[in-house]
Amino acid sequence: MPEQTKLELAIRQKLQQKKLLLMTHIVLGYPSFDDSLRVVEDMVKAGVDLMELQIPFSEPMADGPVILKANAEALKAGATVEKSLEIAERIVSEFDIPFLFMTYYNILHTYGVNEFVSRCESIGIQGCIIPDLPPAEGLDYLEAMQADKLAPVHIFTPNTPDDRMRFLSDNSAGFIYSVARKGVTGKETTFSDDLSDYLARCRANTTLPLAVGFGVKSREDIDFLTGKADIAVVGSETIRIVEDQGVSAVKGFVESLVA
Amino acid sequence: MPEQTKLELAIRQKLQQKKLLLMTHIVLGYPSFDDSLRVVEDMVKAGVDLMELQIPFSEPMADGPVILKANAEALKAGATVEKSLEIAERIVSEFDIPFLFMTYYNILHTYGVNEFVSRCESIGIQGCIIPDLPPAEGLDYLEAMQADKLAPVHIFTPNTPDDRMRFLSDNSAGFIYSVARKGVTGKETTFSDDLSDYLARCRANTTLPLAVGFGVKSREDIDFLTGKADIAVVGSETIRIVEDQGVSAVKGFVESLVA
Amino acid sequence: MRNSGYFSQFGGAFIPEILVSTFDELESAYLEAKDDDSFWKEYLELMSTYSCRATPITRLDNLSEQLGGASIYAKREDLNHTGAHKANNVMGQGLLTKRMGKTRVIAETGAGQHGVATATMAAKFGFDCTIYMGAHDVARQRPNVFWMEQMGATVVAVKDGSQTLKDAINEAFRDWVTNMDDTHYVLGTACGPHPFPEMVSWFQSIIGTEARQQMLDQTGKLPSRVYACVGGGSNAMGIFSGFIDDKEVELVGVEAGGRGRGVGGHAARLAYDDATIGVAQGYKTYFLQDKDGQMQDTHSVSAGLDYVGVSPILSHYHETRQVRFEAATDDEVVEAMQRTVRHEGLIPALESSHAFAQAYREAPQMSPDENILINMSGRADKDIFTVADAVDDPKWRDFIITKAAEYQMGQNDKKQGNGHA
Amino acid sequence: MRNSGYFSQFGGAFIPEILVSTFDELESAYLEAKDDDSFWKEYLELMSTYSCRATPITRLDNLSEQLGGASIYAKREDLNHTGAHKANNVMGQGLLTKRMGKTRVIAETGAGQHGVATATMAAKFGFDCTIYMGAHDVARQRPNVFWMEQMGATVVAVKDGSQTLKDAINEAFRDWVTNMDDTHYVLGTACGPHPFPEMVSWFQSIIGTEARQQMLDQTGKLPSRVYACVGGGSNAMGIFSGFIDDKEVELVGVEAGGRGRGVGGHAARLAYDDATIGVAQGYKTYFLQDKDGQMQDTHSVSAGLDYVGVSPILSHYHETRQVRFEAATDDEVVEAMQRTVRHEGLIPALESSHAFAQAYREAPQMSPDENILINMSGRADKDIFTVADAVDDPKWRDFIITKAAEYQMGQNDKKQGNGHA
Ligand SMILES: Cc1ncc(COP(=O)(O)O)c(C=O)c1O
Ligand SMILES: Cc1ncc(COP(=O)(O)O)c(C=O)c1O
Repeated sequence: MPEQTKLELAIRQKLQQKKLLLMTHIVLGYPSFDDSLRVVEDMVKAGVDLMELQIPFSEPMADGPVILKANAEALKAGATVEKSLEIAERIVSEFDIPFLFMTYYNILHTYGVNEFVSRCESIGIQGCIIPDLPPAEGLDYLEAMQADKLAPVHIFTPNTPDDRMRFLSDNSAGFIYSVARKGVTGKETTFSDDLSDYLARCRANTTLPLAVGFGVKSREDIDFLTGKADIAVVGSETIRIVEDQGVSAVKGFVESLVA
Repeated sequence: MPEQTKLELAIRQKLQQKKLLLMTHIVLGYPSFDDSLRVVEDMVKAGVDLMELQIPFSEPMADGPVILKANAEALKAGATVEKSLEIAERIVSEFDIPFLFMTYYNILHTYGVNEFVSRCESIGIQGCIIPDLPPAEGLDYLEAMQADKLAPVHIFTPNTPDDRMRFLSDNSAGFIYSVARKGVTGKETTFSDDLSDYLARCRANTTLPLAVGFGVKSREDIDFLTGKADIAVVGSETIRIVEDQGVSAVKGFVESLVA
Repeated sequence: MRNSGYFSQFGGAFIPEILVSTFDELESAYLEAKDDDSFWKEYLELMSTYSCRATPITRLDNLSEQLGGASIYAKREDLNHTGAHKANNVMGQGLLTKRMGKTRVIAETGAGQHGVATATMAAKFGFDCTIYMGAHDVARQRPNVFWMEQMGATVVAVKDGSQTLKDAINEAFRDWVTNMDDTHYVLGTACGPHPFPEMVSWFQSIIGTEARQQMLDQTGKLPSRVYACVGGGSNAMGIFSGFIDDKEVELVGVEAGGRGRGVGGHAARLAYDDATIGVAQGYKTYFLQDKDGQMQDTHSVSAGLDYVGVSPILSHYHETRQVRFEAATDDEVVEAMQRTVRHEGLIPALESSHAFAQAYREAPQMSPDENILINMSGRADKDIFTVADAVDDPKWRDFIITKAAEYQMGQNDKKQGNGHA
Repeated sequence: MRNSGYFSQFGGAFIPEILVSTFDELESAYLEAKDDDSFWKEYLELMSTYSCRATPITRLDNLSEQLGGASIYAKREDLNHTGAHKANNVMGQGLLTKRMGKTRVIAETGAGQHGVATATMAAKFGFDCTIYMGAHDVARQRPNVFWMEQMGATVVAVKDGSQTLKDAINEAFRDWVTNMDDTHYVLGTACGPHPFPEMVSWFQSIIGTEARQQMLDQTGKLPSRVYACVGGGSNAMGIFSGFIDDKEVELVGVEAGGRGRGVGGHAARLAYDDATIGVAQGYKTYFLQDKDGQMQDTHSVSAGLDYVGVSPILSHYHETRQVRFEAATDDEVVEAMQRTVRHEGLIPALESSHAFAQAYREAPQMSPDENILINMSGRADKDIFTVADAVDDPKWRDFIITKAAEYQMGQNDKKQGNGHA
């Protein structure tokens, strides 16, 4: 991925103003497409810098219980890929921050990888996170993304050796998504010295901006990450808040993080 | 069994007066010892010539459902071997026909074979039918019976070959108990030509009087046997009558047979 | 005058006269088969293609280590087709039935294991089949009844006496005395009139013959002790027969200690002092009987050991001291079963678990270079109703209650004419 | 860039990044084991002492005659310890787990067969064990859950998605991505990311290797056709692997036809036209999915075949036409099971009965000097709840209702402080 993508540019520009950006995550169609729209609006108003829009899939193997359930409920409520793409198009046109798709490979495979990537491009989606698609399995995808100058984001984990990090980085664009611990989304992470060492290792193995996710959910977590990463990712926690306190509570939560 | 027993003598005497004697069967202690006494009295009054008194046993393998149940009920009501012997003693002393014990070998074995036979002798019982004791297993028993001049009665069946009949006859006294068909007590028998042939074969293989049992229950059966056998045995049918119509009905039934 | 089938004072054939020629025929057929090498060859062939003989011996690695002392091995009769050693006897008698030209088999069953084995054999050989089973046992052991019926057998619930195994045996004899011409009675254990104890032991000797060779092959020597549970005695006779001439091998028969000593609470005829010598069900042996010779109620957590009598050959070995008899109580047995499941992944039948319990008690006192061998006569997974009750599993009870509610709903649905999706 | 484990276009390893090094480790361990003759020797030794390999082949004498045409043989995987071919895979992966120095295993299970096998292996090897099972299946398959728990396994009821097998697989992966350091995921069939399809097939190839030799030994020639049911595909891969190079042997995979064609009513991915190529659960194959790629509900009377995907190697053989795929409907399957029980005394699992159903359909059209071989992948006696429902036995329902009433009474007794006698 030699060229700098629009996504990376946008991130680097924002980083001029803020030391740590905030990326949030929603599942399209959960609890409904109207709610998705409203949550995005609230998040953007509250100051979120970029967002992952997850297209629901029936077998989200890398997701924990919260996102898993959101996927299932969205599908039960009638979410389809086409509807997800349409709402994404509307979101992208209405709100002026970078958006990425997060979904599983079968969604792309079934849609047609090239067609899916073209559609991203035409919608204005700037990158994709496909957690069950290692570069070795995703040559078509990588080529299509590169052709359209979109950002394929790959994941670093505490289990990833240095050479594999470099390999992943070479196949990525936009930023690197670094997971703070083992396990699925939505579980506790201890923000510790070990984590600092790990993040330093991530930094050493990529020149791309570094996003850190899995378990970020408070002002303290954000403070901890400041200086060690470029983007803090808040995933399950916002969905948990929608679930527990309703769509309207999201704004306050996000504001508490960026305050 | 060289010597003629008291039992055989008594039978032969009665046969001077009647062409076919009648032997009935009761289970001691069923439904109660008092009832046993009363049934014996009724039967003797009705003209029965000799009787089998069954000492109840928990595993009456050669008996059919009716007698089986009578055994079980007698035991449940508290029948013991001692009580059976005592009631037998009373019966023998009060009624002037020959009585035999019918029981299974374990009763003798547990009591002591010699002791049991002596007790029969002292009570005045004239013979025993032990359906699970073939001569080969009952040497002690045969010796003790012979010593006390009591009659060990053995059984002929349609399956018994001629030589075995002769062997059984040689080890018997009093009479031979010939079963009219395969199976356990209390089931239907067809009184037919086959049966006549079989009874002729029985006759040819023993010089002892011939009793025929299993399934005799009507005046017609009695008529059929007259001339072919010396004793008709009515077993389960009287017990069935006690069960269905009560103790008091037995007399009428027996009278209908001897009429 | 024939007087055969005695082992010291035990055994004999106390049979109704009508069965005498049937037993003569059976004895001849058995003796001829025994003399005919091709019969045993055919038997071995059948057992190795229809069941999976030779069954292996398995070392209990974890428990040998945990308990210390002797190394523990199990002879895996649980791997037999139909799940127990009962298959050995039943298939052998099936071949004999064919040889005698009979077309129908009958059998008694207690737990249902022998009934299932016989029904299976009948399906395989194309015989008609009737199984006698105490009404109590029919009610308790529906899974086995279900399979017998699926195999085409008629299962008769015997409502006489204590409605358990001994009553089923009596009833089978009652059938036999009527239908001996075309029917063979497949007695399920090494009891009953001669030649059954000897004949059943012969078929079961396949266990001991294999096991002795396997111990030599796998450990280089004979085991110090061999354990088997004792119901009627067939699995014990089967494995003991392989070692009976080996003076250095101690044979241990383990009976059902139930709730402990005292008539009515157990089924230990030889290990406890509650049994006396008697004659019933056609043979002479130790029975749990009262002073009059009436058979008494017995109790065991395992239906297969819950029987008043015991093989006359084992009574003989008891007198000659060739076999030592012990008893394991219900509690010890359930514990031994759970331990074996938990630490070895083996599921011994509750019957077999008696042998395991005794072995676990003795192994720690033995030397680490000794080996002991347990006959794992069967597997417990078919007895889940009994086992779940024995271990008192509340989730199982909830499951059954829920299932019952579904069935009751379903019946209502059907009454209303709705099928289920 | 590694890109391995493909069979034509099928297979691959579509795994979360966090598992990449775990899969690398697994692949290396597998390849080393495969190169190391002593590993396979140890495996054979284990299978012949802990289970009863070689399992026999049995000629179905009665049905061969009744149906006319080809002689029918069955490979008896039902005789394995724990009652199915699943044991082969699980014991092999157990040895591999030990080799990798891991101390905990996890597994998914549908019917419970693979869960029981894994829990058994864990008890034997001394591993901690967690089994993931759809909540629906936990409710339906309590007997298997009971045994898993007795073995010491933790059974987790998965309440996500359709609450069946595929959801259990997802959940097992979620455990694995957290605990990969000490944990091996014992996948139960020839599916999932590379190297699972290949590795599971390797362990199961023990079936085909044995069966080929046994057919030659017992019949003097190769069978004309070999039948196996296809859930994930492991038993089919196991037996087919023995004959895949024999051009004259036709291989027939039989899928769950359920209630017949049409998405949602069956689980036939290759025999019917309702599946399309997709990627899920870490691999690429035919899936029963909608136009968006969302997995669809499947249906089969047999829980073990009720799965959305199928082994990528079988998808490959489907394309190369090395295997012919057929489907048998629920009704045909229950009929085939009952016929096998009734006439052969064999109790094939409902899964295995799919293969029997297809063989019975084809045998009469074949020549009497041809032989056919069915892989009898497991026995049904543990699935009595399912089978009794499948054959709709009213006595079974009555039994459960009575048993439930007893439990409810017993609970009242206990509440009142009375023990039971
Ligand atoms: C598994 C098992 N073991 C043992 C027995 C006891 O019988 P025997 O003493 O004849 O081996 C039974 C009887 O049902 C049984 O099923
Ligand atoms: C007895 C039996 N056969 C077959 C299967 C299907 O699995 P596979 O296709 O992997 O052999 C199962 C799965 O549980 C099973 O239990």
